[in-house]
Parts: sequence; C-alpha cells; structure tokens
Amino acid sequence: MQWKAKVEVTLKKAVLDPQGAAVEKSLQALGYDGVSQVRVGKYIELNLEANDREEAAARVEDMSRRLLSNPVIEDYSYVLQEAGL
Amino acid sequence: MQWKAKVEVTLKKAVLDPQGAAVEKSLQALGYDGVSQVRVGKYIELNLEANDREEAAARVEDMSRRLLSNPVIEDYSYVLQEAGL
Amino acid sequence: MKFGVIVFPGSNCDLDSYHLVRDVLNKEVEYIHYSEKSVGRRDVIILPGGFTYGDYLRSGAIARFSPVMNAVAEFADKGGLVLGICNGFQVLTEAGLLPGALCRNHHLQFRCEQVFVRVDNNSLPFTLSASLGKVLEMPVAHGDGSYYAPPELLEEMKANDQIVFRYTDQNGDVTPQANPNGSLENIAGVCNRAGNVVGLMPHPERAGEKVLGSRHGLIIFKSIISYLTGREVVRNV
Amino acid sequence: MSDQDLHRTLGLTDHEYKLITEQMGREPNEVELNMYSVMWSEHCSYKHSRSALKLFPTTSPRVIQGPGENAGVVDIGDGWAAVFKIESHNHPSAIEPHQGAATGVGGILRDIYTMGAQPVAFLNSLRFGNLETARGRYLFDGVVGGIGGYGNCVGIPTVAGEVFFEPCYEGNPLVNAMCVGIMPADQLVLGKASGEGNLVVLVGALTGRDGIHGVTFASEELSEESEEKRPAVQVGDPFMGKLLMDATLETIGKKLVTGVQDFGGAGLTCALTETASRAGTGIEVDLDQVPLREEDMHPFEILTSESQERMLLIVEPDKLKAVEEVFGRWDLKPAVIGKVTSGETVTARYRGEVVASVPAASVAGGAPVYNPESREPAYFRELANYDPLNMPLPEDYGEVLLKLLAAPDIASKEWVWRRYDYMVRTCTLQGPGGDSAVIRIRETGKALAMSVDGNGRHTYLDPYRGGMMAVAEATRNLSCSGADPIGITDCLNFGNPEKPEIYWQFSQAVEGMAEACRVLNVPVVGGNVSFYNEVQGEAIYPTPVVGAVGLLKDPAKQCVPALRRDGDHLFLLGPQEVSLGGSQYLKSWCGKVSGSLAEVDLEAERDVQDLIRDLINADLVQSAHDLSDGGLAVALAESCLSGRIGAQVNLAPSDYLPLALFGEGPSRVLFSVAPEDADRVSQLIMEAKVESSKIGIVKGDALIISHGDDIILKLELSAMQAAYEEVFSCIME
Ligand SMILES: Nc1ncnc2c1ncn2[C@@H]1O[C@H](COP(=O)(O)OP(=O)(O)O)[C@@H](O)[C@H]1O
Ligand SMILES: [Mg+2]
Repeated sequence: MQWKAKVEVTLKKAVLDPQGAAVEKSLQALGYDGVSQVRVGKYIELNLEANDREEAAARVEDMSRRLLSNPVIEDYSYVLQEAGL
Repeated sequence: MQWKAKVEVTLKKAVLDPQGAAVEKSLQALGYDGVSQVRVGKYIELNLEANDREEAAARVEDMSRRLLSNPVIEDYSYVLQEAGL
Repeated sequence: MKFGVIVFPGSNCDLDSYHLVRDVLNKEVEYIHYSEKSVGRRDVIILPGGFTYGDYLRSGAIARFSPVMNAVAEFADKGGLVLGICNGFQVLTEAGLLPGALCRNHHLQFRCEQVFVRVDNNSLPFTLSASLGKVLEMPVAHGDGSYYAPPELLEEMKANDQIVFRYTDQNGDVTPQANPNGSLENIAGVCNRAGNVVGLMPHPERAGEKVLGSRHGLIIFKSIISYLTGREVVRNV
Repeated sequence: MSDQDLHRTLGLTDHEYKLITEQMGREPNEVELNMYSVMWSEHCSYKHSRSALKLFPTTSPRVIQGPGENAGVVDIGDGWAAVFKIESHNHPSAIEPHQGAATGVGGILRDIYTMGAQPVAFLNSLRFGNLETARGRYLFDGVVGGIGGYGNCVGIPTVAGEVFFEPCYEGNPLVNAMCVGIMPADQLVLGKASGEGNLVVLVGALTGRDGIHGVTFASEELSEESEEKRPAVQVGDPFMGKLLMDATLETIGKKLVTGVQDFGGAGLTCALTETASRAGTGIEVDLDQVPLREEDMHPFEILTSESQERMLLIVEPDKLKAVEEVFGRWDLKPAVIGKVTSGETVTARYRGEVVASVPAASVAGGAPVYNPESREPAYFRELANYDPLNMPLPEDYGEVLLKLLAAPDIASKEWVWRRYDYMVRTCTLQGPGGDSAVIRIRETGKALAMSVDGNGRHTYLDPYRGGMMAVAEATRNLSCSGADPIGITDCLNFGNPEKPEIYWQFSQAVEGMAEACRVLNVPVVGGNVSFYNEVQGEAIYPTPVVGAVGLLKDPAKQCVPALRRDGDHLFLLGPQEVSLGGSQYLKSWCGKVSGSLAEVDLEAERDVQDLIRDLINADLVQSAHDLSDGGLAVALAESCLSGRIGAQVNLAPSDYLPLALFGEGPSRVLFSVAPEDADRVSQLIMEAKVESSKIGIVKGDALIISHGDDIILKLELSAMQAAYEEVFSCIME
C-alpha cells in the first residue's frame, strides 16, 4: 500500500533561528505589524510503501530521526495519509 | 486576536527539485525502498494579530504571495489556528 | 559618467565592483545605501554580489523590498542601465525586474570556479563591445545560480533575444559539462525586454585584472562606458 | 545542593574553590561561582598550558602586540599592520559539524576585527577519521559546508587550509580556523575597559541560552554523558556577523570607541572581567538591560551565555549617539548595559539587586597555574626503534606514487575549496592549492603570504621534532612563495593534559616549536590551546597546527609550485637526510604509523629558506615547491600537475629507492630555473653553502624518474591527474 507522508522539520525552541528572525523583521518592515515568532523550517513530502498505517508511521518516524531532521538542533512532526493511487 | 499560521512552500511540479532527489537517494541508500516522490520545501510558522479568521487569512495569503514564496517557482498552502494565548 | 553600487545589508562584492570601476576603469563611482529613496543622478546602477539578508528564505527575497529598490525600478523604467551580478541578479529576478528565478545549484553545493560564458546578444549597452558568440572567462561563486523560467516565458524571452550569456566550454559550445549549476539551457545571464537591465551569475568584476586570472569581465564594463560615452557625445552635440 | 557539591559539578576542584574564597575574601554565591567556573575552565584560563607557553619567543622588531590580546599584531611597513590568530572549534564540530565549524569561523573573525583590523582571509586546518563510514563523511561534509557557509556569506575569502585523515580523529575531529586581517597600525584598539564613567555597550545578536557552559564542555573529554550535558548548540548567523563586523570597524575607524571586546567562550563574564582587568578598572552592569532572546533567563545564564555575534564596546558617553548612528544604519541597536567604575570589581545587578560582585583580575586571571606531571609514553621508544627500511620493496614505483596521490591526505582538495569563495574582495593573488596563499594589500602595494601546517603523525612519533617541523614547514611554505615570515600563530590540539603521557607530548612539542621559532626568527604572536581531545580515554595524535604569515614586498615576484617551461632545470635544495618513519609512504603503502623522524637541522632550514627567498627575489626561480608529505616523488608530481607539464629526473645513487622517492624530512625545496640562469643559480647556491643538487629538467607530458640507467617510474600526466583529482568526488558523491 502507498502512503504519503508530510514531515515538518523545525529548529528546536532554544536554538537560534537567524532565518526566522530575518523574515520576521522583513514582514514587519512590509507593514505586517503584529507578526511575531517567525520560525523557518523544512517541509518534506514523500511517498512510501507499507502494509498498514502502523508500519508506515514507524518508517517515517525512523527516517525523520535518522535523515530528515538533525536531532541535535531540530524537531520533527508528520502526518500520514493514504496516497491516492 | 492572535493567530498562528503554518505555511508550507513547495516547488512547483515543473521545477526540478535536486534536494528532494538527493534525499530520495539517501533514503533508498539507507534501505528504505519503496520511497518515492520526495520533495523538499519550506515550512514557516508565525504568529499574527487579526480581528477574525478572515482577516488573518487575507494577511497570510498576502505575505505568502509577496515574500514567503516566489510565484515563478513555488506554490504555497497554509493552515491557520487560534494561537493558544 | 557616474556609477552607483548599491549596498544592501549583506552585500559583499560591493567593494569589488567599486574598486574595479574606480581603480581599474578610472570612472566615478559611489556607494548607494539600501535605505536611500533615490538613486540620484547616476548613469549605471550595479547590484553587487553577496548574501543580502544572509540569503535567508530565498536569495534576494528580502533585499528586493529595500527602500532603494523602488528607486531602482523607477530608474530602470526610465531606461537607466542596471547591472545585477550574482546576488544582484537574484535580487532583480525577485523584484520582477528580470524574468525567471534562480534556484539551488543542482549539485546542492556552493561552487567557486572559473567558467566560460558566451555572449548571445551583443546588441545591448552591456555587450556591444563583444562580438556575437565571444567566449569570456570569468569566475562564478554561488550556491543558488540555477536559472529557471517556465516554458512559455522562456519562449517569449528567446523571441525577444533576452538570453544574454550562456555557459559554454572554451570553444563556445553549450555542453552539460560546461553548466556549473544546472541552469536551464545553460543560461548564465538575461536582460529585460527593453535591454537596459541585465543580470548574470558570473562575476565580471572579478575578471578585470591580469593578476586575478582574467580580464574578460572588462568587456562588459567597457561596453557600458562606450555606450554612455556615445550618448554623452550625442547629448553634447 | 551545598556549595561543596556545586563547585564540583561546575568542574572546579576543592583546591580551586579554596583559592576562589581566598581571592574573594569570602564564599562566592551561586552566580559568582558560575562565573569563576567558566573563566577558570581550561579553555579560558590555560591553567595546564600557561607555563609551557612561556617558552615561545613572542617579540621581534615587527611585533606590535604579542599573545594576551584577542589576536597578534605585526608591523608590515608603510604604517600598516597584519593581525592574525588561529582557534579551535573541535568539540562543537563533533556534535554539529556544520554549525560547529561555522561558529568557529565566526569566532575567529571577531577576534580579528575586535582589534580594529579589516579581515582579509580565512584559513583552516581540519582532521577527520576515515571517510569509509557514513559518520565520517557526514562530519567532513558538514564541517566544509559550515566553513564555507560562514566565510562566503561574510565575504571574506577562504584561501588556504589543510585536511588529514587518521583513525585517531574519528570521534574527535579537529577544526582549527584562522583569520588574517590588516589595519593602519595606529588604529589598534585593545580590549580594555578604561575611563571611569565610560559606557559599557553590548551590540549584536540577542542573548539566549545557547552554549551555556560551552567552555566547560570544551574542557572535558567527549563521552556518552557529554551528550547529556551538552548545551544548546550555537547557531552561527553570518549575516548578523557581517553587519556587526562592518559597523564595529566603522566605529573604530571613526575613533568612537575606547575599547572593544568580542564575546567568545564564557560570554559576558569573560568580556567584562577581561576588559576590566586589562584596564585595572571595575564595571557595573545591569543585566536587565541585556536584550534577551528567551524568557526567564537566570542571571548566571545571562552572564555565561555564549550566544554568537555579539560585541562589547567601551564608549565615552558623549560618543554614544554617534555609535548608535553607525549601528543604526544596519538596523542594529546598541544597548548600554553598564559603566566603567574605579575599583577593580565587576558588579552585576538583576532586578534591582546585586547578584554578583567579583574581583575582575581574580576571575579573569587568578586561576592557578599547574605544572602537570610529565612522563614519556611507552609507545615512544618502541615505535622509534622500528626500522622501515626492512619493508619489502614495491614492484612498481609508479603504482606506489599513484596510490599516494590518491590518498585523501595528499589528493587534491579542490572538492573542499571550490565550496569556499576564495576570490571575494578581489585581492587573492594565489588561492588554495599552492604552498601558501597570497593576498595583496591594495593600500601598500605589498602582499601577505599565509599557510597553515601541522602533521599529527609526525608529532605523535616525535613531539619535539614534530613541533619543530610544523614551524619549519609553515614558514618554508611562505619562503617558497618568496615571502619573509613575520610571525606565527598556533593551535595546540592535544588530549587530556592531566595524563602525564599527554603532558609529555605537549611540553615536548612546545619546546620543539619554541626552538624552531628562535632559530628561524619568527615570533609567536598568539594562538590557542585545545586539550581534552579524547574519546573514551583515547587521545588524538598530538597535533600542533601552525599558521604562518609572511610579507611579500613585491607581489609580482610571487612564486608558485607549478612548473613552467620545457627545458627548465630542476633543483633540489636542502639536506638530503630523510626518513620513512611516519611517512605517507609507510602509512598508505605499508599501512603503518611507525619509525623515527629525520633529523631536523634548524640552521640548515634557515639557510634553505633564506636562499630560496633570495633566488626568487633575484628573479631566478620559475617555480618552487616545498617537499612534505610523500617526499620528492609527490612534490614532483604535484609540480607537474599544477603546471600541466612533465619532468625527467635522475635520482642520486641510493641503496633503498623508497627512501629516495618517498622519504620525508624537513628543509627541502624543489625548484625550477630557466636554462640561461642555471649557472648563476648554482653559483649562488655554492656561495650560500647550502646542500643542493640538479636533479633533472622540465619536459614532455610525463613524469619520468630514473636511477642510474634504469627508468624506475614513468607516469603520464593524465594518469597522475586522474589519481590526484577524482578521489573526493568519488568518495563523497
Ligand atoms: N598556543 C598558544 N600560543 C601563543 N599564544 C597563545 C596560545 N594559546 C593561547 N594564546 C594566547 O592566549 C590568549 C587567550 O587566548 P583565548 O582565550 O583563546 O583568546 P580569545 O578569548 O580571544 O579567543 C590569546 O592572546 C592567545 O593568543
Ligand atoms: Mg577574543
């Protein structure tokens, strides 16, 4: 069975996010005041084979930890859905 | 009112995604076979002030088009939720 | 004749353009701070290389909203000459003053090396001193230089002769090996429809002295100078 | 927790705690103890190295500022000065290679412009385990990416470096970053908080919890637990770094600041106590004025945070506005956090209360100096007694040379340096790939040559000679480009100095380096010590790294290794005494790290360097290349490859060809001379009484080496090129 995973990788809260800071300043300069706490991370989409949701989740979990995120500075979260195949 | 927006910015289908290809290759090399169609994009989180959901949506829409994405090569989508303030 | 070099936060080749114009070409040149609302009375505006705003989000994405960019757009609108080098090229595409976009290098690495580019349009103020098909040796130094334009746009650009430079081998042949970053059709530099705004990824300002390895970049500056000199002559008649 | 336990948790010994109470005249409170703990860490206090470092000669008529400030300053004539320093970022890079390396580069950059100098070049020296493991490749790739990422973005070219691979660096890679700057000599500013009533100003990034106790972390061996203790990883922000650099230099240029100090290890605590103690003043700070990135930070966290991209300025009150204007142009807001006081106490207030009040000199300089026990390690004699000349002879020397050329230690590092912008600022006359990099100085018409060198294998086998050889090689590289060495900076990477065997390695290496500096007449003007490079009790090879800077009066005379013209004569200069002990041949071909090093004759070294410089300055040299790893054969191959031309060489009669071809020793230079100059050169060599021989000519498109009547090696350029140039792309991509 084909699954689609959408993984969001974000910098850990305590880790400096210079990119987020620059975007935040820029948005404010563009007149969007009231914008705050901007963080920039990664978004990864992929399809995978797995027999059931549990197996798919386990594999995505595994990939996210090993490759898609850098656990030293990043956290991740994901959603899984059946791929419309 | 405080809102939290989560914006996903992805490369348009027609645009080559070398990062996605590299991640796909690495995943396969790590033994995750059956992984395909990997795409890597950006994930941006931010808080903003707006009186209601509609206003918040309009502003996020606007920022996404003007700054957060480049319409020549990227698409975006977002979700909005009330910030737990 | 007056050159202006825009200094955005994070520009870092501003010095190199400035030095070339002042010390090698002996022309008048001034820096223009990104917060200025006017580019003043200048004949050429250079958007230099560097990492404006750290290249955060996308290269050039934030810089293009600098106050000075409105002035640059107005200046270009009136036919002023605008040259974007490397990051300056990225800023111009982000600002919509040049067509297309610059994406991550296909090998995903920053790459600093000498390349060859061919002049594919020599009817511009920036290239009129070069013969058509002339091959120039210049360095590139960038991580986001892979040129992209959607198919319809590309056709339109070709029809308007907007592709100014292509990466080639030493003999001027467009080959995949000569492409340092995966650019569409080996495109290294483009111009706007009117031909007064040009952007390119290679660094002509780093190829202006023999001790630095090549003087081919001078052709671009000398073209600009003879174009402007010609205009001054006409004006003074 | 009682204070007893707290000081131990913070890495202070009972003895040190007692010293603190003596120096303070009372018990420190928790905040104060934290301040002491970071400043008395090995990283900041140099408590195990200070006595040995005294051996270095640190003065010369050119030296304006020796060790003790953020960087050394050397006169380069015409009213200008060169400023340089090297520093390690080993442990952070082991944890997060990209950010670890990037923040290392950012840190050394700040040390240079803090002095008032415009940074003009970066160099780096790297060591990794092997590239066969995914982790090894990850570290290598990440570190290179981090160095390039920071340097490219701030717009300072990365122009030289070195990379070696040995299993001992597997878990503890070395990342040493060096920066060179230039400035008008009268623009020098020091890290001093002088002038009672002057304002203490913090500018740059917000202060977060990153890197708290980073220095303590750097002063311990890496272990499983260190994972746990690890502070939040520091992330570099080269964009902010560049703004801060440009604006700080502008305030210095406009004489708006009295003192400048960067924030490095130990954060605010270090900046405050060092600037106060250097000036003999005190400082009062209000921690509520420190702009924070995170909420609810404890005073000790504010005082010890190692958030990157921050500077401390000492400003006269009536100049504050002008300072604010300069930074304001880049959207930076200086924060006045305190003022300079009389007395010699640093006092910190938080929410209206005094939370710390410490004697500046005691915190910054009161740590004890240890003279650790030293013991020759058992391995030393054992390995030294090994005789490499017993190894069976190879059948095909061409095959050996190809293997050496393809060894990651020797192979072309283009894969690394093409990721560095080595041209930005358009002053790079010679970038990576030669013996030294050369950067022109627009303002004076002269140029600086620079090189960074160290061979851990050599120092492991013989720390004393290895130390000498590091200094000799770094300066020889400069001499081969025609430049006069004017000073060095050094980074001493060792294991745990509390182990007598490690301390022996350290003190031997320092003695050797000091001796070489004396004879070669180059002062040490700054440096850095990195101890505790150990994983699970296993130390790295003792690895002193030397960064040398030289002055090239006439850049047009700059010489490079590339052979130039068919028919040029090839000379080999220097003593012929070489050894296979610790050689690349022994490592790559025989799989051994053993044997003893060749004798080092420092007088001969000095004569060789003087002579090659004289010959270059007399326009008699077409190319010059220093002989190092891989010996004569590798130097020949490299000279051929960079000149894209072949050579025909005749070896002197030898009983053991591997020694003649691949033996390594100091003080040797391969250079080429136009035929019409050959007699003159021979004459000058004779007059200088330097050993030398004419070994062949530049010719064709192959390297051909014969011994007597036999051709013992013949390799086409293309074959050597394939071996030399494709290694990293193959391994890494
Ligand atoms: N191996 C060494 N050789 C010479 N000087 C050294 C050495 N190690 C440290 N020093 C000097 O000791 C002083 C303190 O070094 P360090 O704490 O690394 O400085 P910073 O805090 O500015 O990075 C500096 O002036 C440095 O040059
Ligand atoms: Mg410092």
